[in-house]
Amino acid sequence: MDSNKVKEIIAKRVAKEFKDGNLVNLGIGLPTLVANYIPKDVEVTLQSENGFIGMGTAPLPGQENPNLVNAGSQPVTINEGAAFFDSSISFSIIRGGHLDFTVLGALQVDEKGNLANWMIPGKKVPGMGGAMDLVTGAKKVIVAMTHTAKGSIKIMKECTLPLTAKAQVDMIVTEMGVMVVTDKGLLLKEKNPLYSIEEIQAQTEAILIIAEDLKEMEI
Amino acid sequence: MDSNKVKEIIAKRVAKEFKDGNLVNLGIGLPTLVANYIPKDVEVTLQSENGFIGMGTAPLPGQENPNLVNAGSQPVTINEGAAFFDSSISFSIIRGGHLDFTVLGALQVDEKGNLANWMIPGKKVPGMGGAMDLVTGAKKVIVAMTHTAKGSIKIMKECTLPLTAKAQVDMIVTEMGVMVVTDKGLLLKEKNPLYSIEEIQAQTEAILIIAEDLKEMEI
Amino acid sequence: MKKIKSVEEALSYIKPGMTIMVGGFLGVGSPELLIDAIIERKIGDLTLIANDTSFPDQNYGKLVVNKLIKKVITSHIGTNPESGLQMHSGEMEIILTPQGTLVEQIRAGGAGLGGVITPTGLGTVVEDGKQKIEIDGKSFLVEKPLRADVALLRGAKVDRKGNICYDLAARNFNPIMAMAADIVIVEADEIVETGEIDPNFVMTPHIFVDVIVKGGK
Amino acid sequence: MKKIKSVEEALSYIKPGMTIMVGGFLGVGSPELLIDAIIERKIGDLTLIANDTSFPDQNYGKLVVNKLIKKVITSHIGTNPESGLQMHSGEMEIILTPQGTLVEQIRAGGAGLGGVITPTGLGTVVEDGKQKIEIDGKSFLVEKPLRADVALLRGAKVDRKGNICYDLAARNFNPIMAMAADIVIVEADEIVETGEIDPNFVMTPHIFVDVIVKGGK
Repeated sequence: MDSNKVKEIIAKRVAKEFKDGNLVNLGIGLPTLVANYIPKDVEVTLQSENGFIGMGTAPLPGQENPNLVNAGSQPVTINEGAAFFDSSISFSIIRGGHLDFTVLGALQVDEKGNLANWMIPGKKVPGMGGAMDLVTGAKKVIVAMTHTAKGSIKIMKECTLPLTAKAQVDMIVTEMGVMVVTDKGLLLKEKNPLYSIEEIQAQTEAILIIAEDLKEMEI
Repeated sequence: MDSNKVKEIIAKRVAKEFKDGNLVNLGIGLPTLVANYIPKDVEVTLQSENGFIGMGTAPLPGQENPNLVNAGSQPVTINEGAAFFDSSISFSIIRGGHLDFTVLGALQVDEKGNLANWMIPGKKVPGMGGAMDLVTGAKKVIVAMTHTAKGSIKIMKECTLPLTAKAQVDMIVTEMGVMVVTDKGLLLKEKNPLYSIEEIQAQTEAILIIAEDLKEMEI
Repeated sequence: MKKIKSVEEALSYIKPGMTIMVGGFLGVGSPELLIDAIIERKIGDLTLIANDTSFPDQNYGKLVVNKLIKKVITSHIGTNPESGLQMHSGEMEIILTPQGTLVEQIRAGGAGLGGVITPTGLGTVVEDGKQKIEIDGKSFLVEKPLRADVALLRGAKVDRKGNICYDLAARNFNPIMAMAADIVIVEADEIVETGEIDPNFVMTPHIFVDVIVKGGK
Repeated sequence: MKKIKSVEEALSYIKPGMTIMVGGFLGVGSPELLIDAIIERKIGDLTLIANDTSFPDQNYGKLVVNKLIKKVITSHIGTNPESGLQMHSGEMEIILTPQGTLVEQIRAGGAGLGGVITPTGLGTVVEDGKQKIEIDGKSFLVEKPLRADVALLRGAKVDRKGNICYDLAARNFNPIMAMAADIVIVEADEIVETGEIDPNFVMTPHIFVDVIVKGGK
């Protein structure tokens, strides 16, 4: 599948989770795209962990303000009713359970809801930034990512990379399907009609429990 | 001595401790009077624990603002360069060591620097308000009070009332003298010329150590 | 997301037996209409978290006088003699807490912190029954987070989305309590259109606010 | 109490081997002139406390590239490859800390709290070697307060007394660091007369600020 199409399927599906009035933090990269698919009639407030709520779209060229950027340093705009605050308030919002959703990518995620997305020992150690607080504090944690990393498996029985947080992930959305973390393991609730259950399982280390009312994803 | 004269002696003496640029919190009652005696060439910023710095004098009658009061609910004014903040910042200032002085009254104070000023068991339990934080956090704690309470002794070997804080008092200023808390006990550094050392000691339970260079207070 | 509601609608969130936080410092910066409405409806058995118990005839001080409070967590009751009387008679439980500890406990409740590590109260009755911790050879008290079912705030200027600006010393506990309750109701001296408050100067971001009531000022 | 000083005078407070805090988030809201002056004078062996290590060619990121930093306490180094290289070569020690923990540690340092009790980092390498505490049956990490010898801030509007207003997302760590250092130096985009900033909207009260330097913006 075309990589832009993959991203679109994932972002579109994640956006359906949000309800009117929700406060949401979207991670850098793929999760950022989710903003483009939030239905017009659902009012969602976006938080940027560098210190504001009410983040809008990218500015028109030439209208960038160096003091108005997202947590990835990209210029953004704000919507009416936005508010700025310092980092201690920003993380009080995040850790204090005031965020309805955090959406972020993963290097690995497992059937217990463990998440690894901040370092590969000996290779890449960017640091956790705000990810550990986001995953620990948000009411619902959605991992939004491609199902595999160029074929190598990311949805594990147990993460092998250093964890970002233990047992905090609620839902995994990939281009292949939607999985929910349950006490019994990963429940496949929706699947992409282009793939069979067997094909999805073959790309997944964790054993998928198939929902009785398994639905098809919109693609 | 006239009670107003007593208060004046104490307030005037306390005010001499402040240096240019100091941040000071003055307790309700007698300590409030200290503000009247700060030398014009010494710039002192007053903090009010209900949430601002730059507290000024009482307003002219008719110019009171209900949202501009001190921690004792009395109308005040602000000076140029004042700043308002919430109670968490107010007590970050207080507990974080940003206050140069806190000046407060006492029911009892002892030779170890222990202070009791918030309750009399079975009689009066107003609560500690901000006093415990002030005494714990300020760089220097000055007790400003009449030497006795209508004859009953307040400067003790050891406080018998419930403590506000342990070993935090640095200096005691009364109408009889100025005492400093040292490792060896209370050092009488200045005395009111109207009283003999024996007279002061007679009104004090703690044994006073007399400074070699004992000075006379301005009265 | 229409947040502006009548006092009647706002009061529907407050039930007997609940824990309420009320902003203000000796009644300055406290919601007048909401408190009067609680008294009118006699919603009782409440736990009150507030800096003080104000004065007998003012604001949340009246909740005490009307015997609607079973328990208070506060730093000061000295300005309301009724608090002392009800404490001694056993009608009202009073937990006295240093003011700086109280505001940090509320902040911790709102900020997802497990507690507060403070030197304040060491060597006093405040430490009775509490956990202590040693950090780098120094002792501290561990104080637990505080949260409420409902927080009742007073704002000077509030926009339709719920962004709040406070005025002068009326700010005090309000912005901290805004973070630490399941339902946050603000009584606004003035309600303005969204966009009228400079985003740089919002003191309580709208995401903390559930209900806005127009105050009487 | 004249606080406005030249860059030269301001730099006299910063000595080799000191711990410095620098405000900013990936360099947004960071003092440009002060950083460049440190590099020019080659004041090294510094411990840096900052949210990140910025970019190699930007602001405090250049301190790393110029090898003036022996240790960093930060939440993110991914945007400055030089940080990773110096970490792997052992030239620079890096303490990686979750961003929300980092800002609370700095706040605790400034607010006189003994530490931070947080759930963040539990079950991860972040908890290695750290004290844990159980409160009401739940486990938390205890993280220590952080302070610095000098904090270097960037303000948008600063009055002659030192009251600061920040602009938009340039606020970030600045007001928190303002409380947690022995000497606080702010680089001001604009210096205004005392009284020009509305006392309601001061973001950092002047009592935290020791030195004001006029920025180049």
